[in-house]
Parts: sequence; C-alpha cells; structure tokens
Amino acid sequence: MSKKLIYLDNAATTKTAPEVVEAMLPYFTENYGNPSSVYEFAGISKKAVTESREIIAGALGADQSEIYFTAGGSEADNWALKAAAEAYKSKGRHIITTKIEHHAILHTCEYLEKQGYEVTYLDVDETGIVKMDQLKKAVRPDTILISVMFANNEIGTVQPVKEIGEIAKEKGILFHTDAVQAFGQLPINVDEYHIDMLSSSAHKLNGPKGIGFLYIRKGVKIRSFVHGGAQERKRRAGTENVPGIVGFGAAVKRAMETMEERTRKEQELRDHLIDRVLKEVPYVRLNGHRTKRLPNNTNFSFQFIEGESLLIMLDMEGICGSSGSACTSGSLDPSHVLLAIGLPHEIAHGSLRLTLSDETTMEDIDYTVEAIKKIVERLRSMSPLYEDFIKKSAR
Amino acid sequence: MSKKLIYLDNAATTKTAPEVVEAMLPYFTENYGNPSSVYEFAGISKKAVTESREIIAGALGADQSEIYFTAGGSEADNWALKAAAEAYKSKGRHIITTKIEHHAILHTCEYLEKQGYEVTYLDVDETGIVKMDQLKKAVRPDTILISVMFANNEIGTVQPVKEIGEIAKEKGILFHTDAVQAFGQLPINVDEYHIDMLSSSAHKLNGPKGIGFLYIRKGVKIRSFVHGGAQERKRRAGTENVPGIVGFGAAVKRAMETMEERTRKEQELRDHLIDRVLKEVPYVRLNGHRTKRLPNNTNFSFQFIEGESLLIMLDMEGICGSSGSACTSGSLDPSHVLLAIGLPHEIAHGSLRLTLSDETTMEDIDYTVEAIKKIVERLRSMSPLYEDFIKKSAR
Amino acid sequence: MYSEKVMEHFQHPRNVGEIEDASGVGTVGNAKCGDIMRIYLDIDENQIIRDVKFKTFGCGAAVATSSMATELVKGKNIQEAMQITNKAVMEALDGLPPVKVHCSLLAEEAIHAALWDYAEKNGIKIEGLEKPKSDIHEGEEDEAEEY
Amino acid sequence: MYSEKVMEHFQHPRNVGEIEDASGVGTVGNAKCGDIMRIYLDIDENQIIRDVKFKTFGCGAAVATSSMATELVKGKNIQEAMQITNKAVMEALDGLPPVKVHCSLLAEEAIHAALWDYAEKNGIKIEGLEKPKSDIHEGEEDEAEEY
Ligand SMILES: Cc1ncc(COP(=O)(O)O)c(C=O)c1O
Ligand SMILES: Cc1ncc(COP(=O)(O)O)c(C=O)c1O
Repeated sequence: MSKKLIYLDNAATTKTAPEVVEAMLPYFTENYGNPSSVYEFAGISKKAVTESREIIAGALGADQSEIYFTAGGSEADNWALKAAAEAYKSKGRHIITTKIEHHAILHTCEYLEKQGYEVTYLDVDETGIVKMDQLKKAVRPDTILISVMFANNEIGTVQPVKEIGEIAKEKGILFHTDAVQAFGQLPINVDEYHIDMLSSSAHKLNGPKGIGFLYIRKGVKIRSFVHGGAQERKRRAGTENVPGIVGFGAAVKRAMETMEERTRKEQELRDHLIDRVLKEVPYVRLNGHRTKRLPNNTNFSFQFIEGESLLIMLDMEGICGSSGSACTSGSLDPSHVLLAIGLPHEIAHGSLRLTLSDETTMEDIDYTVEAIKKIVERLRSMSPLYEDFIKKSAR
Repeated sequence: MSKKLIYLDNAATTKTAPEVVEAMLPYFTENYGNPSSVYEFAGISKKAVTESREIIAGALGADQSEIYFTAGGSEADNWALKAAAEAYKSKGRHIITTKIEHHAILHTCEYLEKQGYEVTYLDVDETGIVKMDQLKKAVRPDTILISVMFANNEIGTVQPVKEIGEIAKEKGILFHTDAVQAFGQLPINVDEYHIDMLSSSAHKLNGPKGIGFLYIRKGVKIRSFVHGGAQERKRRAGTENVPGIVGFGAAVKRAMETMEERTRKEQELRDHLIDRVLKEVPYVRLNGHRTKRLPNNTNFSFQFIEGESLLIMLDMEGICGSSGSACTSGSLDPSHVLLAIGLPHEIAHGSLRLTLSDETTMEDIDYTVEAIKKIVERLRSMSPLYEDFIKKSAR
Repeated sequence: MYSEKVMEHFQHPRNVGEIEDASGVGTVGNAKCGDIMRIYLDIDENQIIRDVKFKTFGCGAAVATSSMATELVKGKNIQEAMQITNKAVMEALDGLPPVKVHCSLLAEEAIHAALWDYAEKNGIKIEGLEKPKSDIHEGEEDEAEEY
Repeated sequence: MYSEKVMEHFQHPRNVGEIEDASGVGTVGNAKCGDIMRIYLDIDENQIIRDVKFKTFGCGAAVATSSMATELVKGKNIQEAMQITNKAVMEALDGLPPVKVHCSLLAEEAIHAALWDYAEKNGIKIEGLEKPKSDIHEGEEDEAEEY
C-alpha cells in the first residue's frame, strides 16, 4: 500500500510508538527470564516489571503495589465489576453505572444481573454527561459499586469524575472508573478524584496491544479473576507479559511527558475540524460536549446517509475513521451511546468518529474535510431520505 | 552480564525466537490497525490474525473457528473450567481433575468448590501417571467435566490422554486438557484424543509472553469469561493482541516444523543428563517417568539438601534451573506434584528441575553435571541431615 | 470484508437516480434499521423493463445489492424480473458477509414493491407477487425531526 | 531477591562445621518445612563463647542467617548471646524478604537451643532462657526412608 494513509481512528487503537517498541525488544530474545524465577537472569525481568509499575503508579498518584497488570481494558473492567460484586455481596447487590459505558462494562453488568445483582443504568444529558441528580437518587443502602467511565470512547465526553468520586466516598461505596480512553490524555489523580479502581489499556496510548492494568486502592477487598500462580501479589495469575508491561511503562512515561504539548496541539486540530465540518457541511451535528471532551475526539452525525458507506468511501480516500466503536462493528444496531444522548436511530446510523493523534497534521484535517464534503454530497445524491427531504422542503 | 548463561528453565518460559519477533514487528508501528475496524488498513491486521488462527488450528487438527485467543495459559484454564461449570450446571456439578495439575487449574477448582461444585482430585502413581481405575470409578451421572493435563510442568510426565478422552467421550463428559507444556513438544490431534477443550500458552514454545489460546470444540456450549466487545466470535472480549497472535502463529509454525528433529536432540541430551546425574551423584532420584516424559524435562531430588540453596549456587555458576514450578515460588511449601508422587516433604524440598531447549548443547549438560556434583557435595557438607545420616551409617 | 465485485458496485453503482413518472416505484426497509432502498421501474407496453433506477440509504452491501439488482432486471420482462431472488443477487456479487445477507433480501423486496406499484397502477395481477411488507413510512416522523 | 550481605554470607558462610564434644548443641527447625539449623557452642569456664559452628539445611536466607548469627555470638558471654534477637540478625544482613523472616527466628532459636543444652549439661539456669520448642526429631522417620 503506497497510498496516502490518514489514520483518524486513535480511539480504536494507536500506533505503538517506536521508542516503546525499542524498550520492549530486549525482553523477547535477550532478557526473556520469567520474573518469578530465583536466578539473577530473571531478576532483570522482575526489575523491568517493577519499574513499569512505578511509572504507572506515579502517573496516577498511586502506590506501585496498587497496580495490577491485565491483558487489557476489557479484562480490567470485568475483573473490577465481577470481583467487587462478589467480595461485597454481603453488603448488598446493587450496582450503579451509566447507559454510555463500553460493552466491557455493560455486558459484564448484564452478566451480573443474571447472577442476581441489580444494576441501575444512569441516563446522560444530550451532551453525554451523566445526570448527577439521578446518580444521587439511585444510591441505596445496598449499593456496593458505582462504575462511571472517565471519558466516553465514542463521543469523547468527559464525566464529572471528581464529583462522582465524592458522592461515592461520602456514601461509603466503591468507585470504579473505566479510564481506558482518558488515561494518558487527561491528568488523573486517584486520591483527588476518590477513585478506588481504575481500568486502562496500553494500546490506546501508543503502547502495545494485549496489556492493561487495574488500579485497586489498598484496602479494597477483591478476589482474583484469573486464579493460578502467585503473580501480581497473588491477585492475577499468569506469567507476566514482560515485554508488554515494559512497553506499557514506556508508553505512559511518554504520554505523561508529552501530555500538555500534545493535547494542546490535538485540541487545536480537533476544533478546526469541528468548526469546518459544522460550517461547511449542511444537516450535520456534533455529538458530545463542545468543550468537556477528549482533546482528540470528534463525532458527527450526517443526516440522510449511513455511516458504513461513509467509512468505506473515506477509506477509498485513505482516511481511517469509525462509526461508533470499532468493537461494536459486529452488530447492526446503531451505537447505544448515540441513542442514549437522544439521537433517533436513523441519525445515529449516520455517525462518524474521527479521533486524532499527535501525528495528525493540519493538512490531514483539511484533506479530510474536503473528502467528507464530497462523499456526503455523493451519498446524499443516492439517498431516498434526502430525496424525500428535498421534495418536502420544495413543497 | 558477560558471564556464561546456561538457561535450563524452559518449562518456566522460553526465549522468544528471533524469527518470531521478526514476524511480530510490523504489527506494532506499521500495521497497527484494530482488526475489528472497517477500513482496508485494519484488514491487514485481521488477515494476520486469521492466518495465525489457521496455523494453530492446523497443528491440532482443529478448525480455525475453534481457536480462541486468550492472554495465556492461566486465562485459558480459568475460562475452560469456570465457563464449562456454569454452562453445564443443569446437568451436574461434579468435576474430575488430578492432584498434579498446575495451580491455574487447582486454584480455579478450589474457587469452584466455594461456588458449590464438587471436585474429585485423582491420585497419580509414583511416576506421576493418573490412576485410570480411580478415574473410571470417579465418574458419576452428575460429572460434567474431566480436566487432566497433557504433560506435567514439574516432572514432565505425559498422561494417557487418549484413554482419558475415550472414557470422557463414552460417558458423554466434556474433556479439557491443559497442554501448556505439551503443545509444540508432542504431536496432538484433538479428534484422535477426543479433546473438547485445550489450553496453551505461547511463551512456552518460543512465542511471546501474554498470549495463549483455548481450543473449544464446535458445539461445546460455553459462556464468555471476559465480557465486552464482539471479538473472538463474541466469546472473548478485548482488542486483539495482534503482534502477540502473529508471534504465536509464527512460534507454532516453527515448533511444528522442527518438532521431530528438535525433540529427538533434546531427548538425547536429556537422557545423557539423567544418566550422568543418577550415576555420579549419590542419594539422588529422578522424579517422573523414565520414558513417558517431556523430551526436554529432567527433575531430580537430592537428599539432605534444600532446593533454593542449590538453585542459587547453580545461578552463581551461570546455570538457570528451578525447584518446582517458577509460579509457585511465592510459597514455602514443597511442590504439590512431588508430594503427590509420594515424596516425603524434606526430599521434595531438595528437588531440581532442569528443562532443555534446542539451544542446549552437550557441553552445557556436562558443565551442569560437574557444577551439580560440586554444589551438592558442598551443601551436604553443611547439612545437619547429612551429618546425622553419615553418623548413623557409621554406627 | 466485501468481495471485489461488491466493492466495485459500491464504488461505481449502476443506475443510480430517479425516473420521473415511473411505471412503478417501490421503497422498502426502515431508516431505524439503517437500510432503505427505492427502486424506480420504467416498463413498456410489452411488460419489458426498459429502464430502472435506484436510491439507497444504507451500508456498502445495501448499495451494491441495489446496483446489482437493477442490472439484473434491466431489459427483462416482469415475469423474468419476478424470478430474480436475493440468492441470484448475492451470487452475482460473489457473495456477502453473513451479517449482510439481509441487504440482498431487501433488494429482492424493493423490486417486488416496485412491481406491485406498477401492477396496482395498471390494475393487473402479477403471478406470485404479494403486497410488500416492509414500509418506509414508519420511520418518517423521526426523519423530519429537527435537531 | 536477597541483599548483597545475605548473598555474601550465603556464598562464604562463616563458621560452618561441627565442634566435637561441644559445650552445647542445639538443633531447631523441621525437615518437613525445609529448614534445619544446628549450632555448636564451645563455651569456656568464664561463660564466654570461645567458638561456634553451624550446619544448616535450608534456603539461602537460612544459611546466611546461621552464618551471621554465629558471627554475632562468637566471643560474647552467654548473657550477651541471649540478647541477640532475630531482628539483630536481620539488620546485620541488611534485611530479608518478608517470606524469609522466619529464617532469622530459627537462627535465634538455634542459639537458644544450644545454650539450653549447655545449661542442662552444666546444671545451671540462664536468665530468660526457655526450653526450645521446635525439634528435629519429629522428621527423623521420614529422613531415614529408603527410596
Ligand atoms: C501446565 C501449565 N498450565 C498453565 C500454565 C500457566 O500459563 P501462563 O503462565 O502462560 O498463564 C503453566 C505455566 O506457567 C503451565 O506449565
Ligand atoms: C472505554 C473503553 N473501555 C474498555 C475498552 C476495552 O479495552 P481493550 O479492547 O483493550 O480490552 C475500550 C476499547 O476498546 C474502551 O474504549
């Protein structure tokens, strides 16, 4: 493929940064020892794992003993919810979450419902912000866990995490946040935000795929999700993915060092993209909050056209985007997030998410806007919905 | 570290083969797309994942749709047991396994016992082979699952998997085998052996850490273990670890191509090591079966001395070995496997596992034997048990 | 994901457009589900489909199946057009991913709906043709919604 | 895993060996648990520990704590030797991993057991010394087992 590639799907996954791969490489063929082994050679692996843990803990204001590596964000989410539900069931069986969580949370909640737990799914307003009054009312004596994502993967809306944390703390309820999209893009301090558990996944911040972590505050009693060997302080079995962990550490270091500069630049390009699309394309809306959104996220709905066609045509121009979450592409239903912010089905179908990286340029954005304009026009010219709309307007 | 390194702990983990790393590299910084995405760029990742799945399925005589990638052997074991237990609980709540399984199985069984399942732990004979008459007697109408490892990670004993599979099939019971140590070392065909589920982990066969798979025979109804996105035919959520999967495929390809030649050579060196140690070191025994053992496994017990001291001293000579399983080193108890084959505690404490790779040479083995002789003598000269034994013999 | 044939028809769809005063028009699908197809037929006095056009709101497969379906019916008489099943459309496109099979069904239905409209307008009965089930008008209120 | 000091004492343990006709011998620990320490004391008529030797079956930490404990008691009188706690041994070794703390306790006990033996042989009573609890003889049957 020598054709131009403009990758604007960084919420689905990111390029592993070359320096991250560089950091990982010695742990494949050279320092390949199992960190649990006794000999000195394995000590190199163990030290590397500890260093990564410290980098990550430092980025969150946590202690390194509170970071537990997993295979990714989904495992971290599953672990947090299932294990907390089990550990605290003598206190109660009620869990509070939102309608716009990732499927790793929602489907886990559905599973827990089948196991006899009760789940309240909070509504969000039209910008995707959780309704705080509903949250306060939802709290019951048997509520054991509140799980609200830090920032949404589709529409980028950032939640009032600190306020939620304060409510949870005041009521003595565990607070978990899925920070898979936020960690590395927004500053997070687990103490300041009263977070008891936090999920993250390396591949969303230029780290490798297949490695994540769950932060578990000291004192939170929680059982293992993967039983077996004594790794991760006996809480998560399995030979440590040493290169993955090292890569995650390197990615977090990089993300923390570049955060200010990087997100400032991304935000500028993001706003340029939003402004141009809203100005130059008719019958379009921006999904999510205008300012309380991830610095690299845009999400539009183009009326009268369908998202997949739009994606394929953008692809033909070398532009990678997504319609809803990549993970949900197995399904035909429009995104549950877009429905939750009140979009009618057929408008939800016409959504496009473009998520930037630090490699995105102004040229890329302008090229993309031109492509969108052309494609949207073309698809509308083929759309019976647009035909009806124009004829009706003409009447 | 410029000192000599003789790595004889290949049952704990292996060196990732350079060609495996080579195969993985393009999927970090170049073809980093999320396989679930729509655009062509992501199709490269998807294709790579499919190719790996096909290689692995081919190696087992399975269909590619029956291979589900996980984060490793532990997750595969947890998934197989927990999900089968849940899926088949209307039929019964009895599970049969052995006393010498890996902790990923044993601790999962303990967890299931707390959830109301009943588990029979079969005895093994003094060579580590499961007692087939006991197995037959253990089967009950409410037995839903038999889980017996293909080959043991400590003493290398290979089980009569085919016979076990036949019993399971005849009785209509699911048969799972933990093949983490066997896959890539022994030929396995899931149909011939009547295997319904099989666990494997890449880093045991010169693949990367942090990736494994569970084979699930078509028709076995089993729920998800990690809930969320629609990956892995909706059975295992989480963005695919593309480089890991590609590396696993490359490692399996390599293992299958080299199996005959490699294991023949390893077996030769293994037998040389066993013969010399048994002949030249007094008060020693070989643990496991003399012939029905993994081609690269040796496991000795040296009377009157303790394993960790032995390991550290070997380490000082540049030799990496293990005493029991690396994963169990968090514990002070002697290995449950060595106790199960009937060793008294203090003799189990004096065990040494040396597991070879295709890079091991005859020189390495001879050097190791000389080191063992010297170290065992030295430790015995410091041992009050040896002192007592000698004094008693002199009487 | 898609075959080359599907991609080719998606990129260069045949017979896109409208026919003014068409002999028959059929619209099927539902905006809620993300697929709407509209087929215009121009049928001469010998019941030959002289011309056909379509408009489609939907995914790549929906556009490609519409395009292929119009190709298949063009120049056929209405009895022949009735024989064109979703399977024929799929085969002509070298297959569709399983989740997209419903698109080909929609294409078959759209042709039937247009033929039904033609039959009704002309007061004739076409052998084997039933009144189309799916209907666009369910979704119309939402469409008009302002936001 | 271990501090440099521990590794140094493990690699070059001080005072390994036996003392024939020792003034006191103490053996503690249990082969089943994987740790046995035996301490030999040579105590002169002024109750000064003139010489000390040890033998240990156990892990790196067990060997190192035995070695360090013998270093600490050598040349001391028995009252001073009584003051040497497992904490003192650990500190002198720059610490031990949490799972290995019991080794330092064993070293303390071994000294006490040897002093008890000395006291019994000489019919004296040492202030603060209690009869040692742990005992090797429980494990002896297994040891002798043939295989
Ligand atoms: C037999 C056996 N099962 C399961 C495992 C667990 O595999 P992993 O550590 O890759 O999760 C291992 C290795 O540690 C093993 O040897
Ligand atoms: C908000 C959120 N949570 C969880 C996940 C799951 O992470 P992973 O795919 O790494 O398991 C994702 C990404 O897919 C996400 O965006």
